[in-house]
Amino acid sequence: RNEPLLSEKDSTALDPGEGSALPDDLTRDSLELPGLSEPELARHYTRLSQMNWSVEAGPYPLGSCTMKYNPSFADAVAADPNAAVHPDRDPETVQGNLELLHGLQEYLATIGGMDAVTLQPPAGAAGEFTGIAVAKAYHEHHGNDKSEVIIPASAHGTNFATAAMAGYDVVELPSGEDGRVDVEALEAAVSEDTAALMLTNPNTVGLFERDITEIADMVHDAGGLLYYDGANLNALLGRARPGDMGFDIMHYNVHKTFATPHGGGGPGAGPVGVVDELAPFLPRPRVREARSASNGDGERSDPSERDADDTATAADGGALTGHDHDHGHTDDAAQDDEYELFDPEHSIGKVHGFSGNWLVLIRAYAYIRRLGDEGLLDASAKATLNANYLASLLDMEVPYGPFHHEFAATAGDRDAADVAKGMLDYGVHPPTTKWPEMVPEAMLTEPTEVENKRSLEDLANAFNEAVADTDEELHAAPTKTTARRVDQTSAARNPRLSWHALGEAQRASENASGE
Amino acid sequence: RNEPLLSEKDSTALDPGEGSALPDDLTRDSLELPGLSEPELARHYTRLSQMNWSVEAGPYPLGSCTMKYNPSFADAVAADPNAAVHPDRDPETVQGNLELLHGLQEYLATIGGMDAVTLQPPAGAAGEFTGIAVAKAYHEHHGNDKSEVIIPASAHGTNFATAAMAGYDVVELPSGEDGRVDVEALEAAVSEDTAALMLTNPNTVGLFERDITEIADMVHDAGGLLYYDGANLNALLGRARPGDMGFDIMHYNVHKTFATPHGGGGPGAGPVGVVDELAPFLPRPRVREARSASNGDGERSDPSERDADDTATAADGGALTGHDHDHGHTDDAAQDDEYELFDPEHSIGKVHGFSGNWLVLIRAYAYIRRLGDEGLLDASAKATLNANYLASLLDMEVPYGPFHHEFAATAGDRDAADVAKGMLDYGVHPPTTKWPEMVPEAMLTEPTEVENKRSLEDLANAFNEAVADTDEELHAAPTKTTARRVDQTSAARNPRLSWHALGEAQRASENASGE
Amino acid sequence: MSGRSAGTGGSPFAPHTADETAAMLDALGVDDEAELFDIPEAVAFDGEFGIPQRDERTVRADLRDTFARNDDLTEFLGRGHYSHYVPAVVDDLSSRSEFLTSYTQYQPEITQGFLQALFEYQSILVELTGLSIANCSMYDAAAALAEAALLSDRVRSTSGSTVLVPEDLRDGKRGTLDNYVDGSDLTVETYPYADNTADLDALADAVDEDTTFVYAETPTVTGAIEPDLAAIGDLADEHDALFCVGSDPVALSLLEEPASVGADVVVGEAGALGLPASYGMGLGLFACSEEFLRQVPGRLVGKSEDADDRRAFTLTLQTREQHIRKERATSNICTNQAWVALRAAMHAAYLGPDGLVGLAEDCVRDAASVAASLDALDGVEAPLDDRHHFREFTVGVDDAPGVAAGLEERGFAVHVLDDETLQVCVTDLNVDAADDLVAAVAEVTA
Amino acid sequence: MSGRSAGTGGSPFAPHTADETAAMLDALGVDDEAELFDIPEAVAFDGEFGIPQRDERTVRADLRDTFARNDDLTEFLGRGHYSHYVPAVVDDLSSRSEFLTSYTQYQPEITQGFLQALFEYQSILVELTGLSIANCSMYDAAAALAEAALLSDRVRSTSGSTVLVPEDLRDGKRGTLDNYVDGSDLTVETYPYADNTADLDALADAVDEDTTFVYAETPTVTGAIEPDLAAIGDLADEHDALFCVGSDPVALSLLEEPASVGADVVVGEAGALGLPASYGMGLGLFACSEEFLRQVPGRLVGKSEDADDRRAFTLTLQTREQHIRKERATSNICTNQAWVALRAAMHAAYLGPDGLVGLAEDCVRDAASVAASLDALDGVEAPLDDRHHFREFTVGVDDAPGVAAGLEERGFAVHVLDDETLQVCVTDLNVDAADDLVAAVAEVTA
Repeated sequence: RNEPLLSEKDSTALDPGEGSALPDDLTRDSLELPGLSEPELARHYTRLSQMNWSVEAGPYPLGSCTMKYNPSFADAVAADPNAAVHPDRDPETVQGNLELLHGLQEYLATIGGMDAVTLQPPAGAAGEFTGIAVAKAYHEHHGNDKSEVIIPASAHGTNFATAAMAGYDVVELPSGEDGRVDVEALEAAVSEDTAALMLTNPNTVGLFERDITEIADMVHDAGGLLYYDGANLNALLGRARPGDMGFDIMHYNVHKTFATPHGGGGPGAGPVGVVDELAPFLPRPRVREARSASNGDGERSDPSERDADDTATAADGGALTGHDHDHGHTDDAAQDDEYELFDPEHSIGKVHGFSGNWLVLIRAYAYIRRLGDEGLLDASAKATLNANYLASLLDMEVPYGPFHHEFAATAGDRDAADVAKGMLDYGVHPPTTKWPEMVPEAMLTEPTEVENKRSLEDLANAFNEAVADTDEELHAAPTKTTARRVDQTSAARNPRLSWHALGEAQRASENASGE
Repeated sequence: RNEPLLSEKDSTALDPGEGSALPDDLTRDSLELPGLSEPELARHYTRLSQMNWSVEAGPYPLGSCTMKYNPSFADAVAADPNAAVHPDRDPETVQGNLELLHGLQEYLATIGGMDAVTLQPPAGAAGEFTGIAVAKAYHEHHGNDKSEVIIPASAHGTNFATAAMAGYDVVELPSGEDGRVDVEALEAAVSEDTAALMLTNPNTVGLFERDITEIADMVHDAGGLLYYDGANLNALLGRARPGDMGFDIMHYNVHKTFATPHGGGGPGAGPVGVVDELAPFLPRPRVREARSASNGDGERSDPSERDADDTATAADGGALTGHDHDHGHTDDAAQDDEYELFDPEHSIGKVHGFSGNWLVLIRAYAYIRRLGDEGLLDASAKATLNANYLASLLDMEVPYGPFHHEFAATAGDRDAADVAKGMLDYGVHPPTTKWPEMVPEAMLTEPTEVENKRSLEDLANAFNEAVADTDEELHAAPTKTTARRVDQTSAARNPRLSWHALGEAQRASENASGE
Repeated sequence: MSGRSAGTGGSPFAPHTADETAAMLDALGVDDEAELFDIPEAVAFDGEFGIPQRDERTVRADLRDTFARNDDLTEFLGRGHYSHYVPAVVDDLSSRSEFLTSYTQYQPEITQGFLQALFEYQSILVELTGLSIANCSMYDAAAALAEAALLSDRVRSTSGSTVLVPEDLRDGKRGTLDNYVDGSDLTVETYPYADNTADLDALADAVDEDTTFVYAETPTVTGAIEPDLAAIGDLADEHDALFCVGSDPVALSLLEEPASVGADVVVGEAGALGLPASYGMGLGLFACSEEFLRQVPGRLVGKSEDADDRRAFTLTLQTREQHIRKERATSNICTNQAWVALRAAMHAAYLGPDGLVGLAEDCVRDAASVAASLDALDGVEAPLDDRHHFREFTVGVDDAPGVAAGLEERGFAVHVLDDETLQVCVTDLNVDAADDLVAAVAEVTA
Repeated sequence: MSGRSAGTGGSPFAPHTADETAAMLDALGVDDEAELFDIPEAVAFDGEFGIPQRDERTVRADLRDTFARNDDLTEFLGRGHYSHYVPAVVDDLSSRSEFLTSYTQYQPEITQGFLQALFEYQSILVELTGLSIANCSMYDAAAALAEAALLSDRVRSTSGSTVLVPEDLRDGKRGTLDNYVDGSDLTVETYPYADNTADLDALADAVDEDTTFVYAETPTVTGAIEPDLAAIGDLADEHDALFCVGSDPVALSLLEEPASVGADVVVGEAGALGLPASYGMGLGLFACSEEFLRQVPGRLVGKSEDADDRRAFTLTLQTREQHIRKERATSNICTNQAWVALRAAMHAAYLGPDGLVGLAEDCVRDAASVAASLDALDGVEAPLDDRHHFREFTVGVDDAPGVAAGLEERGFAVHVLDDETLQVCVTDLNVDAADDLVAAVAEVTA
């Protein structure tokens, strides 16, 4: 049974201008929308929810997506009415918000081995864009003439799109035979034009880039920067830090690493960390302890005042080497620490209208405080254990290893997308399919740390059963889902993107047949 | 797919005494229970929830159960952390709680046409018991020797059980041919032994007891009391009040009338209203405005002080006639009104360890404030409209009328319980079946006001399709539900009431087949 | 406002558009809904309640103001209503509308989820009590005790009719018990406490052939752990009386299993799990031995099979219940506390046996530690007995009401038992403030 | 703590028992998880973060304390971030884990629910804007505007590269726009405002053959309703520039439909529905005319059929997106604000057209009424223009920072625009306090 559209449940047309305090020429003549009573609304969305997979429904092993369990308490924290404030509040009156943001900046810097963090980017891709924009601003500030960003072929699509959006030419780097960066190919690609190399590590088939130090040197020697895509950070929590590997810039995907809910496609948050040299270019404003607090002089710094911490070490535009940024991290803000906003000296400006996705940042902060060192270290341990255990149970080849939190199995002579559809009938969500392309018919699988042994075994069973199905069976799959195989071609060929596009007759007949 | 039991997901045994601060002889030697991680817990209960019907899933037309939509805002109100207080708090420090309880007492008194209300009974049946206990105390106080409670055959089972529990003999009253109280039969039944007549009105087939005034006089003349079972109050909201009909005692089912969630079987609340004469017998404590506030003398009354309001009119034990209790109801407590607890003079004592189901009472109060006069009046209007419209669409006979918010259709030569199982396959919840017995193969149906026209038509379709199915089809039904027909006989013949009773072997094999 | 959407006028939860209402009235051949009512004029209500309709924002704001009138005190209160930290996931999961807005499971084919959850709740209580049957809940500990006494009336093997309870029984329990047994032949009598637990000698004197039911609590209302429960059980057994133990699931996870000391019935407040402070709202625990199966009050969920021979659950033995057996039912209970039971089971499963025992152990250690701190103050004695304690204990001071008032001013709530006795309850929710409490007591008693 | 239950040590959200971990390690032939990692020693981290593990009760208590540091002010703040009352049912339904914890709908067969909800969201925006395409969301109004400018770069029919925006554009929007276009050939220029809306003459001078995109807002950042949007559209049209209108769904329900005044693109803050005050978190509205279908940034849900020929929804036209098209994608956006869009659609459906228009009408009337009350005060002028207003307006005073500080002391927050100008925003959430605000302004300015 389909659930009727809102518009099939009610459609009320009216003339908004009628009786308006506004003159006729400022108001519209008609508005036709559904309006549902609360009981109808509750049933509509309850039924829609029942047609939707979620982390609380079962395994969600989408490779590179890190669909972890989202703890309830973090939602409760984010619902605190005292946190529901307007962004234009006088900073002195929202010290609670600033304390949290400052604390999260510190946590993320420590976890990533970075020196300074902005929390403004509202998603991972926005974080990438912010990071590349910071790199660009840095190069421009130092008169470096750079035109290219190097990206491994196996990288996330956002890397390419981001580099292009920032105005860079993309240089695609083929993978080496071992699935990692081909250092010789990189050497050939790196040049004076290289603005940055974007990498994720472990890479998208779960392999650690063993030559990372050499890679970093190579890029730095050419005057380029190293960008770390945080998508796979969950694998390294507490074990290795991008800053220590030579990365200059990184973004964090808080939903992937710090268990904020994905919400069916956002809101996310993509904080960006950088080394000292790049801190002056971060978006404005950032949060710092109030100078009055540290100076003890009772005066607040002017936000435009030069921020010594963030600019002092940006001495020259030369190669960035020898980072040493182990923080003496203080976990707990004293209750009376005061915080203020400030604009980094050479800030790129804004990447969000206000301060990003606040309700998401709260949850990330709460999660990190909940887990602490022990929990973070165990998360990467169990994520990697789970991926390896699951792979060991599969009747499928996994061409590359040793992998960490995710692996790309190959469906061999089967179509990976079809195998995924077959898996749906076993009550699990399938992995990411047909990507990365270095693995033929790839099934990129990341169970995360939240599955237990039995759940992994059930999941392995779904893989093995589906991959053993005949092509005919797979083509007919799924059969036990809310919808059977959805025709994507017709959707794209004849786009119907609103109920207005369905047409009255079509709407009526489909509604009737849908029930 | 069955969801495994908690015990099948984990079972951890330990020795609680080990390392305890208590001596060995005070501690147990072993404890074996499941312990789940939060992600597992979330999936377990999410999956269980997916196997459960609810008001937000669709129509729930259980006659006499009044399964209304439960508004979300009332849940939000009840979750206020300031309301989460301990019952032994000094009343002066929980004036918010007392203000709400006092306000709800007033609302309920006004809506029912009663003079005084206790909120302590934790469910409808507990309210019945409280009401009959009050009647008994009243009779005993006045030296009335009473031994019988008269109850119509069509009454709720709780009425009979309550009267028996209070130590009364039950006199069952057959229905008249018109489905209402047979006044002649009542005349025959009423005697000096009559402690009370328990009635619901409209009765359990939705008919108003047209002779209610005559009935009340008859009972009162014999020195008996009239008890109103509030199960069907939703039909009368704003249109008639039990107090005006001559009832002396009533209980309110807040989930049925004031939309508090039923929770799969509670918590409920069964406030009891009484006329002035009975107020001194209500459970202790009740809430009233502080005497200091009304006296202006700055002194709080001692709780044991005689309460004039509640005792003054209890002058004698004679027949109770000529009630006139239209309140000059003040809706809004002034912010600085103060409230206190007091013990009614001849209180029957306690019917709950503390003050009843507080979180439920909050929701009822919020609901009444939300609806106001207009909303309450419309609720009874639409509840009755819906029942009549639905009945008009059915291919089934409805022997008695005119009915209000509910009606008893007859399944005729079909088994009503089987028809109900057949309806399950049409995506609706069936009505109450085989009750009341005055209607053969009764399907007692109460759609409530929250269904719309289309939903009623869908529901009618389910009735009509199911009742037209063959016996074979009905016996095989349901087929589209989580479980198919459940064997109730075997459950009762061989009771297995805990996972301990399932046995290891059985548990293991069932778990395997269940997946 | 027209349309289905929430506006003013009428019930916001009746979805009818004006057009739909008109069409429905038309189909019924009436002009308005009032014509459908069959209310004699003499009893028709034509007044008004005087309750204005309010939008939900206003109601929420009003009630926020109302509750803000409650003073913000840190509560060290117990005596039968306990607050432990309830994890957020319990709120989230139990609030799912499939649980919260469902009815009693009379159609098992579409209520397997709740039925299984209640079966699991029963099972957890079976493990904790050691008895083989637990029902799906009573209203609260008071009702559970009262129903247990009535059970003894139905199953008693003695000719007697005396229910023996502690003299220190909390008033709410005693009052409820008195009312419940008022319609039976039972009479309630008390046995004395010594040192805040049963005076065994006096109890031995009190138990006789008239005794049909002996009730003992551990921990008692003042938090003392009964030192020799088995001896009480023996006394009951010797006189063929039912032995009923009162406790709660946190305490039961650590204290000796009632079944092992001869308990026939266990009652108590299961809302110690799953339920935050809620002004006394409870969850009645009721478990008993198998021999009383057909006399149990309340609902029972049993395991069965469906037509495909798959495991399925159902309400069972309903012939005990009022909707079938009417005046011969084992209780008049209908709606119970199912949703609270669901929450308690969730909380138990979240804690697991380790977590439960750990929490219980904290209840012992924290009470002892706070008592010791108080006892160290001049003019303060705690506890006032030689027992082990669970969560709470009595405190002797010169002027208990005065001390309590002083504590209230300083933001703390404690029990006042009499002019010279306070009671203090320590749980995971207030233990962090215990040092502050002790300091405040020191200040007030200085 | 052993077992699966939440204890200390390790991740509380990794369910492994010690036995299970051991069995899994054994199956893999390693002794512990560390052996599975392939991290060169040179880059291994052997330090500590210094973050202690805390139980959830402590984290909640700590953060409650943190947020309690925020002053409790009644906010009369807007300027792009608006708070209307969001009904509780929106919180309840959107919090269902099936929505909140799901991923992007790459497997439509098991995500029909969210897909349909997003299709409905798109449809509501199509109706409100009059344009035929709306995507499933951008991050916020700033990103939506910036993406619209980039769209004009991709589809422009002029040789020019100038993006024209109001000089009064809110800084966050302007700053984001500047960054987004930095990698393109576009340059951003401004046109002046007169009387808080577009100076049409100056705009006419500013628009030329170099112009590829003209952006106008209604209401503007100071709440003024643009009096002649069509004239701006005409100017853009005459020069073959895209005309982009900025607004929000509440305003759009009452104000003239952008499509009817020639808008090619509509952007804005759709979080005016469904989202309470959240420190600037938003929901970017993005709608455009059909001709740009294959150049739209972000996700689109389309209607299709399943193998049984039943209606089904799916993400569509994904070849525009980065995961397919990489550097030639229409945007780098991946995760957007789907869950906020879900909430906005719920809120819209709850209000219905009547409720939406009623709310919008209140935004006009309440702003006018509060402005009049302020204007009546000595030394206060409001509004500072001759426009109609929506929610907010400017207020002239002698010493704006001083007045704002005085208001802050009295519990109110308003915007300070410059030394002599405040801005006040009135919605259903603060209108009840408007009289108090006016009284406070009177007091402060007296």
